[in-house]
Amino acid sequence: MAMFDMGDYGPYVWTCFGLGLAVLIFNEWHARHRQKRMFRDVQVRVRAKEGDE
Amino acid sequence: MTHILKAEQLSLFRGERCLFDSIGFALASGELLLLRGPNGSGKTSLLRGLCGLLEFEDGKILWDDVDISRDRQSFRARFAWYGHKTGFKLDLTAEENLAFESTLRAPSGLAIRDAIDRLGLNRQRKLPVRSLSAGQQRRASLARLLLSGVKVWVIDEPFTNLDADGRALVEELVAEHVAGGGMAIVATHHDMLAGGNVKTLEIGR
Amino acid sequence: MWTFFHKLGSPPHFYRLSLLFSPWFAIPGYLLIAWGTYQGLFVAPEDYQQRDAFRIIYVHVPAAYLAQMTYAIMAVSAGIGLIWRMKLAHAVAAAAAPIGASFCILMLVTGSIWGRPMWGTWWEWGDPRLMSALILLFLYFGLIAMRSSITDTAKADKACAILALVGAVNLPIIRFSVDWWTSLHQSATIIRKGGPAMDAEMLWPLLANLLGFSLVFGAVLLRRIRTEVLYRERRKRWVRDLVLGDGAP
Amino acid sequence: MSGPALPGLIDGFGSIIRRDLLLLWRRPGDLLNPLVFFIMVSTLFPLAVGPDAQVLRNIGAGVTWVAALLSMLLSLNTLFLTDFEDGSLDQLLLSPQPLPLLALGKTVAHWISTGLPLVVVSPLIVMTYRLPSEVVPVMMGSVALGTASLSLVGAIGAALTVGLHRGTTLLSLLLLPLAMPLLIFGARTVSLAAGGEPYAGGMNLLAAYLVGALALAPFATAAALRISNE
Repeated sequence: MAMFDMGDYGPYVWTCFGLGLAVLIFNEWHARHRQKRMFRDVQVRVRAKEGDE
Repeated sequence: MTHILKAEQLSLFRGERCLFDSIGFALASGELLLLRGPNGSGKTSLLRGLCGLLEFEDGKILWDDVDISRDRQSFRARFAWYGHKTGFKLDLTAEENLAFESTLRAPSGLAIRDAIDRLGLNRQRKLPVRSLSAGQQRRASLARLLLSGVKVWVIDEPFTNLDADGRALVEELVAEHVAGGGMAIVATHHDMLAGGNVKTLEIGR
Repeated sequence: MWTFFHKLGSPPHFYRLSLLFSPWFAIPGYLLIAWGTYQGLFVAPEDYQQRDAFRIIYVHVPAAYLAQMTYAIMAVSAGIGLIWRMKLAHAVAAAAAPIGASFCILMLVTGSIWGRPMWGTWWEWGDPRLMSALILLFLYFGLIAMRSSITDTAKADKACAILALVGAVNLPIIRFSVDWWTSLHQSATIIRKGGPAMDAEMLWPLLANLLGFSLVFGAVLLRRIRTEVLYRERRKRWVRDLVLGDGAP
Repeated sequence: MSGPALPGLIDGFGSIIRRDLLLLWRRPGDLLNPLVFFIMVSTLFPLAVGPDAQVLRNIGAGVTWVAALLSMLLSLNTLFLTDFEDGSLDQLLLSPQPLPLLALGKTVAHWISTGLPLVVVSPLIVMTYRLPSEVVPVMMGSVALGTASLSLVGAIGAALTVGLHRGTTLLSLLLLPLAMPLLIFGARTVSLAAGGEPYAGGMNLLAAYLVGALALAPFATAAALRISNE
């Protein structure tokens, strides 16, 4: 338990690492999310253009 | 000496819309180019691009077969732009506005007074532009073309807000300029005849 | 060399290349972070001065490093985009800004959390690093706002490039001014954060996390660039083939 | 290829300053607004923090600079906007004159119309905030240097945001972080002088910033103008 308590610094340390993890996950997720959206977006556009011709 | 203005493969996109794609033309001294096309076909953008006010997505412009992107600065000196906006400060008189501009450009054209006389604005000369009618303001900004004495006039919809003899005046000025070995590129729905040597460019169909 | 860059500059080529390389950034990156974090949390001995609180640097320092690195990348690519009119460079700048902002926020928050036990306050106005980090974050916000307020991509690229360069010129001045400011009124005595004086068990995890974060950053950046390229090239044939073909992202 | 002979560069530079000042002369209201704003903001603070002389003495320098920064900021968004709207910006961009020089000209005019008045009234703060009267020259000098730099750097932001939707908010978002060094240098210099400490360092920093801004800002402004006027 002392390992997680870290001499009363535990809360600070663990929040920081938690936040670090959160930011990493968020970046990864957001990048993928935007990419998927954009891909579909462009797909729709291209299809629409093909429709014209 | 006669010059040649060439435009090749010009294309421009605005956001999603493709205004025009790979259009081109060649214009020699003493020729008038009429630019035609429905509203929103990018006439104004094309003209602004020719003056160097905006960049084309693609294509190039040649002056006597020299790519202008080599030396935009001195190329600008050959263009006079007459657009929807008068480009005048409303709180200054037409004379003051023109005097200011002639200090920026080489004053190789008419003298300010003569130009103003020519446009029949002698009486309004000392009035702030704000107090002129829309038509008079348009007329006044025509003087810019006369003052600049530059080779190429780029004119966007010159007839809006102009009465019959105002239009006649524009036609007359353009015709003179072209006859005097100048070039003019005019976007308009009306027909203009400048001594017969008129080219037409249709865009956006 | 130049031809290589030229080839890299061609969007379809870059797209294919980055698809190829992304995993080589992501996988080792995450592994390194996992190892470094474990070591940092449980193996590394506690600092004689800061006790266990020093372990925060294993998050804080990489974040700080990347927050500034990203701005540098952005400014350089903005310059390249302006001078050589290289579309891809603008795409890089556009892709980098949000990531940089995220790391800048992480750096600020972890920094202030670290400050709570060390200085007894969440926010020490006297600390020049916190201040210049805050201003850096403002610069990021400005860039993001600028881009989002211009609809035409080409125009937004050029405008943001100028802004990024102006910011890059100002950053050292800002840094200096803040230092000068704090040097004049007695700022809270700042306990040294790690540094080369650390012993090996402390240092290796830090280096691992630094490298790991950078690699992961690279992977995310590449993905975002691909997204930008896809949008910017949407009228081109290769994109058409890509999206109509099976090529899922 | 060489264009027709140009009028001297200085002519263009001088004439745009003359034009903008003439415009100002025609509608002097524009001259007053930033001034009044500056005075109002500086009266807000005593109301907010209370009339305690000691407190006022401490915040005087900061107040001056925050107020100056804000009033410069407010005046900046119109720097190129009117030219953009009436189309005279088109003519400026098309003139064969080097655009950075014209941009510099407009910036100088802007400083004369907004920065200079602030310099003139800044002693008011010294008096009303109970700062020692020896500070007056330092105050005026630092405000002069600082506002000049603000005009130069601000012109870049103004050029970037001209014609943009909700430009003013964006402008302040872009400029405030860039302006912080000036705020720090200026306020610190004044409060050092007020404390009877050596302040030359701050003055030199302000001067150095101004020199740098003079050398670089006009080019950035010119480039920004070409982009935003597309």
